[in-house]
Amino acid sequence: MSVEISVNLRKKIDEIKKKFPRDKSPILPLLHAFQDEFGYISVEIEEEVAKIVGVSPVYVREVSTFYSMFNNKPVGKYHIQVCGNISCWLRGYDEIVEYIKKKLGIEIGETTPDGKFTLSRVECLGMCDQAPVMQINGDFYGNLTPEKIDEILDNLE
Amino acid sequence: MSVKILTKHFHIKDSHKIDVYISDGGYKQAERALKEMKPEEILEEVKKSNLRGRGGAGFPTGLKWSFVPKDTGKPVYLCVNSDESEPGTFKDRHIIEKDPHMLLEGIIITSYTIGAHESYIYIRGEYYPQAIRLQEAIDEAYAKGFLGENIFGTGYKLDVKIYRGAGAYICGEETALLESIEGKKGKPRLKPPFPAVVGLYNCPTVINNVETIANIPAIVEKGGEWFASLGPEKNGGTKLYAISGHVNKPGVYEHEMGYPLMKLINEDAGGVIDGLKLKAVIPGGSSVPVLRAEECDINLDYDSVAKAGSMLGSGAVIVMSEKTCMVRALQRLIHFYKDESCGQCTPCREGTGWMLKIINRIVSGNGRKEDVDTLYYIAKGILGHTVCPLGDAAAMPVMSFIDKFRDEFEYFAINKKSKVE
Amino acid sequence: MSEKIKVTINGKEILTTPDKTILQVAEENGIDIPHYCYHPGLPVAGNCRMCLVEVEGARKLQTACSTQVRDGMVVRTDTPQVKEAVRQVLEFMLINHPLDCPVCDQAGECGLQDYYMEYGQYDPKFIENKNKKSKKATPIGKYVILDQERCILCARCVRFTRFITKTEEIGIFNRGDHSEVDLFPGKELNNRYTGNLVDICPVGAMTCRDFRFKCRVWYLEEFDSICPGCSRGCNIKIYYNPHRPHKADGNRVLRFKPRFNPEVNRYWMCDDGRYGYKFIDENRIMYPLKGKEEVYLDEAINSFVSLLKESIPDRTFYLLSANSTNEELFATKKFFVDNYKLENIFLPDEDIFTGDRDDLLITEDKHPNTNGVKAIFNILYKDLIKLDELRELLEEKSISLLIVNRHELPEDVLDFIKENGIKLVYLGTNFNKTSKAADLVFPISVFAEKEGSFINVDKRFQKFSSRLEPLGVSMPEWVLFNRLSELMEFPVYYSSYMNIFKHMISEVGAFKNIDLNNINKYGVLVEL
Amino acid sequence: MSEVIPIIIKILFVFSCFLSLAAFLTWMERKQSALMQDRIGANRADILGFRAIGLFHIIADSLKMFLKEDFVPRRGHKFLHTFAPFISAFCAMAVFLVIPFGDVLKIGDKVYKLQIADINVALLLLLAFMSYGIYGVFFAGISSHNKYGLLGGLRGAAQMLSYEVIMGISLVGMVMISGSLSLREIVLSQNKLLFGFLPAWGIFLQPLAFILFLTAGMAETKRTPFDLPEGESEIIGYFIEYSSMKFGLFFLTDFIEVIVVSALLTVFFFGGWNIPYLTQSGFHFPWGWEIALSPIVVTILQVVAFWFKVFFFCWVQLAIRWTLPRFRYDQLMGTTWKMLLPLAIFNVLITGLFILIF
Amino acid sequence: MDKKKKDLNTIQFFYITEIIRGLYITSVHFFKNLALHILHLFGIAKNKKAMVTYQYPEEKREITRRARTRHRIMKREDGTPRCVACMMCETVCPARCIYIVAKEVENPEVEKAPEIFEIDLGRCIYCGYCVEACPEDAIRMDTFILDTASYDRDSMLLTLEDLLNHDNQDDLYNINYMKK
Repeated sequence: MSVEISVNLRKKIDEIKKKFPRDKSPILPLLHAFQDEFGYISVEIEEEVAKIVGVSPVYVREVSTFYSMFNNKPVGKYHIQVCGNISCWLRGYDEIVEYIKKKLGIEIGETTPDGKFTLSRVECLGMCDQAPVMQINGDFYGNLTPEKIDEILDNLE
Repeated sequence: MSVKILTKHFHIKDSHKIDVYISDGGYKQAERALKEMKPEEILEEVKKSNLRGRGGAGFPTGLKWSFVPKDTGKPVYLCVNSDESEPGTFKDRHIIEKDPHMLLEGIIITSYTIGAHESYIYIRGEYYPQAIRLQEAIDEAYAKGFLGENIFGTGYKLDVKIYRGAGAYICGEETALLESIEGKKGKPRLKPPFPAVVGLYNCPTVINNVETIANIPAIVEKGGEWFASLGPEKNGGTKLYAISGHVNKPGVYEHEMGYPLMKLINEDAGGVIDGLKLKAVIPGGSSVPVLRAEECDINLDYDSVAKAGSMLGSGAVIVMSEKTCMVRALQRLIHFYKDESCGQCTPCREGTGWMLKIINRIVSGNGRKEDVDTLYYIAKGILGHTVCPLGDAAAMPVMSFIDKFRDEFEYFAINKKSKVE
Repeated sequence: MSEKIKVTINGKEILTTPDKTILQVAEENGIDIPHYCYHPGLPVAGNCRMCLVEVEGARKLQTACSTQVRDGMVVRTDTPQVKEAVRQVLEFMLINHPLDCPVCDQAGECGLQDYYMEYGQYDPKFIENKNKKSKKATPIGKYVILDQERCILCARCVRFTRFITKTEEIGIFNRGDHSEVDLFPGKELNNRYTGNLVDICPVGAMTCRDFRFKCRVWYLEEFDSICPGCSRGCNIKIYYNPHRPHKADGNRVLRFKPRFNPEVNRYWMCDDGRYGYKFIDENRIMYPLKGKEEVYLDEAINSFVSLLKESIPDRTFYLLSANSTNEELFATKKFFVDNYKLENIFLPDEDIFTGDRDDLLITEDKHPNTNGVKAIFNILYKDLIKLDELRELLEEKSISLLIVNRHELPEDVLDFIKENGIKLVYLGTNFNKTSKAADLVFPISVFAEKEGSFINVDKRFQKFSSRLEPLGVSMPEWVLFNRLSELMEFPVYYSSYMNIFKHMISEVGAFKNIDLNNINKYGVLVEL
Repeated sequence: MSEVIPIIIKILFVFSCFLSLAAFLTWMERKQSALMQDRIGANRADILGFRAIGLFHIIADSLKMFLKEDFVPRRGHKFLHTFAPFISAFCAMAVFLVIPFGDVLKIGDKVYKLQIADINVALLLLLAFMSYGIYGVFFAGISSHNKYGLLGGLRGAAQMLSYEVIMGISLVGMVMISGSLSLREIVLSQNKLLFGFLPAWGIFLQPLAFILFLTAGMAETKRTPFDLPEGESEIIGYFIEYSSMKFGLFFLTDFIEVIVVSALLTVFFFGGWNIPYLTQSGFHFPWGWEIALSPIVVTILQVVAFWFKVFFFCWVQLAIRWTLPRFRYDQLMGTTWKMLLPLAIFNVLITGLFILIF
Repeated sequence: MDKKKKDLNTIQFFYITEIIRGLYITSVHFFKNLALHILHLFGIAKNKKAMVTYQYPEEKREITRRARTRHRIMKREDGTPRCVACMMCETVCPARCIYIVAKEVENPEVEKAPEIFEIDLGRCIYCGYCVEACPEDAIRMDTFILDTASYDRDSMLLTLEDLLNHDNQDDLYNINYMKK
């Protein structure tokens, strides 16, 4: 199974290769680009990236499994990442995550059956001043309350 | 009001736009430095300023720059560490969001000083909107000719590139950061050799925190002595204090070095929420030893905090009220370190996992009294035996939490419930 | 690096050179510093943290494997802090290591076991569940089995594939305590040095599929030898099982392992050589055969003598083997060339120049002693005969007696021999088609059963010894020629191996710079 | 011819008696030791489930002896090795030629002495044969090509030679009293009463000689406490390389010697066939009672008495064997030469003195 | 010699009295036992024991539960031997009476099992080291089978099948010993 690379992605790849020409530096940006395109990093993508960078696929897999932001399994359309670190926990992480779990009917690490939401717990997102925080596909949502979560998730739906 | 260096543009609308920045006197210092000053002069100013690294370790910046060997024939790199992942820390985000050009100006001056023609800003992967904003700022600077070939017509060349991380706390460690930029796993390197000699792509490299670099234009503008005069001895300038946790107004506050902790909590942050009593404070990001309420009467500079038995770290103050269960709080922290351990060296890899298993067991009500000692024992086994400081960072909170709140841990282990809840 | 510096380790002053690490200096001076990730043949990683030592002036304990020595450095490896640190690191290593030593093939030569006895935390504190990993005893290549749970992530294997074979198959995936050594999904180890991974793995994470479960390592005994797999002449250790013959179907030799020789193979050897040991015990010719029947040695030798006497030297043909040791070749030369006046003595080119070679160790010539034949018989490569042309040669010279040493003759030659009634004498170690067609077969002992020497592709003269008894009545060739000499009433007689060896190095010109009393353990370069 | 038949009958009788007694002793030794040690002893051999308190072991043993492999050590001396047990057995058996087991048997007008051969130098013959026995032991030891065998043989030879001396000298007293070397005469000399009531047996006349002879006799048989040539727990002795019936002969010799010593004790010190107060016409007790018996009954009683005494001393010897521990070798030799020899000579002197006085 | 030997007094020095004393003791045993045996033959005084020994095959001596008796190999719940062929017992055995040949097992949790596991009872000295050494508690010496005598050496060789042929986990003391 080979990976189909769209024109847009091809352009991005060329850009990255130009920007970071040395060593294996392109691996991370490329993985970001592929994840943006495909939602997760599959084994095929890793091989593709290795081919682009010109290294053994083992390197790419090492990197893609090492960094927590790269999903090695398919995730839902919206990847809800709730910060569970100390500042957010002090400000009520427990209630927030319980509420989301109940609302979506899934546990942490699971995807809703319709493939829309994936819920995961992450470590500090660097938004401690707005704790508790969550990030959905790159966008931050701070000072969460159950009502606010309702609003956010409903808007996504 | 005290002196503002880093936050002086924060109140201006659209402060992140280059036009706003230039109109407020931006890029003047870079231009002056490139045109009028020699690198040695700048280095001298920085050394005089007593500017210490704002990333956490507090290493004198001027000294660090001076380690870069001259005439090796290899390019020199500047890496700006914006992998701000320490729980409780969010000051760099504020700078990038609100004043990215100050950072860029600092980068230009620093690169010029150390002779770098290529600079990387390593920004953590989660800061996606911030990365976009920074990229916009860089593009603006390129358009104005402040970056690229022939800056300010001096013939000096500098490229600034953003490199996005992908979610690894360890990449905040300078050598792990370099590994990450090289496209590898963020596993810290053995030191020596230090990155100032063998760094990115085996070339001499300077790695500085965003806040450190952002201070540079002001130092160049007003001189190192002025900067040094702002704080107590050996602690120059102002500091961004990021306060979070059980306070009414969490956020970033800039003060001179040596600002009293209680004042920060009670005045700037508006006191502990719900009028509760203060229980404990972590004064410098999650990895430093915790302070009990009665120990909090200190000034926030590197040496004073160290004297109190903790560390200023990144200046991220996490406040915990009397309702906080310290066992659960430590569970959060250990979970974090277990999650973020890179797995390279044994004590940290295995020790953090083991500590988490024990504290999870205590919290789930299956604890034994000996477990508290075991936790302490493991932390001691990690401390100082690892490649990078993450091991120490994981061990220190555990040891300090148990040192200072042992009764709470033992109560939980024996009675299977929290003492405060 | 002639510059000498002074280092103090545990109060012992040592003069050394500054290009070394503390660990190397300590090891050279017999001070044991425990380590896992450090391997002298690999780059330093410094991740196991076992080799922590106290360096005076340093704030923290330093890793001995990565810290270079400086002049005046004071190192201690025996302080309570160091001992405590090592003990705790070892304990960390063991908490997720499964307790399946009973099953593990590494048991007995396992770094964890060894160090646990010395530094172990005999009062374990770990009571949690161990981490489970995804691969438990999964084959990852033709010769290697991977057990991730036993892995202590020293990354020796990763570095081996990256820096030695440069095939880069292995990586460490995931992070933290879920890190695991693995191959890329769907790939398998496809280099020719995989056996080394088993050697360098300090624990039982990588074990050998070939050796697996055959025998416990503590039953094995070892002796030094030279690999006969190709003309590289890798230094090896032969592990044999002398006391428990019920294991491994009674085979004596169970594995080869590389032996350090900085001039030849360093720490490594290839899989072809390593797993090419089976001919030592399998399919061996143990007794002389006359026709198809086993006969007493005396009878066979008498028959050989009468064959030699019947045939005149001009009509006798001898095919040399480059598997023979120098001493055997020398005896052959003495017997056939000097005394029997044989001229038709040749070395066939069989599989020399097959093109199968690489930059690390493997050479094209799959015989260990082609250079030995060159040295003793002064044969050049261009003089080699081709086995395909053997038939014409036999016809041309109207040969009546063909003596073959170990070669497999082509079918047409065998047919030709049958048709023309040429007598075929076979000297060899193992049965093959030629031995089955031969009129007279003599059992020759394999290299592991005799003393001798080979000259490798780089003209390095290397001696080897043996601790195995020859199977059956098999014997070194020189012993056979000795017996023949006696019956043929030729003058030369060798009473012992040393006897023939001394005679050889004094008589063969190429060996003139070999000092009898002091043969370097890494071999001697000879001039050809 | 008519001379020969009675002798053959006597030979058959004597030999069947002591050979079956020897065989019986092999069983008795085990049973006796078992009883002394609170065990039950040999009782496993059975015929059709019938065990007969272990008596079948005698048969089983002899069968085993005959059926086992006859073995000569590879570098041993084949002839001597084969010959040695025969010397031993022969010398032991030959002693019975001269031992009187009864007085005389009168059938009609014929009078038969109940003794195979009444030789007037019987004692010398007896001592000579017992000395020849050493050859058997010594040959066995040196022909085995075994260091333990050799050691056993040497020990045996030294021990037997030493005790031979004591044995001879201890009997001199009795010879002096009876004034004859013929055993028959010696027995007859004891057939009277001392002080009117005490039988004039050797034991009363020569108590010291009795002890000396008993000791020397037991040493001659090489049994515990004098079993140094064999010493099961240390060297297994001169017959270590023997198997099958050759070993059997040594084994049997052992018991025959026990019987020989018992017989000699009986003859020399316990009045041989004598029963106190029994004369040819019947019992004549000193206090006046009389029981008249026909001569044939008296003869039978005497023969039975002889064999009973022999049996009793066999029992005593076995009992001593299972009571005492083994001597050390230096103790053994020291006892002979330093204690027993002076005592024996002293005994001869005292006896001489008494004879001179009375 | 640490302890000085007790000097013999004059009477003891002549030895005769001591011999007689010894003979007296042994003779008392002899006659008492002889009498008792004879009485027993007639069924009298059976309660008085004439001997301290046991008539082994008919009578059995009481043994304790911890006695080391013939070996067995424990089974897993699925009936396979618990042994993983680690060769510990084979290594530690001072009599070298254990012969193990290992084989691979499909199940990666087990990995290794004995293909041949033989104990040569003819060589075994019942020292119990194998039980001590076993890390899997696979070999035990608690079958309470004592009568392992045999007419030839081959039948003294216990195979894996023999060793596994037992009632798992049950009270073998009662099954094999007490009920006989």
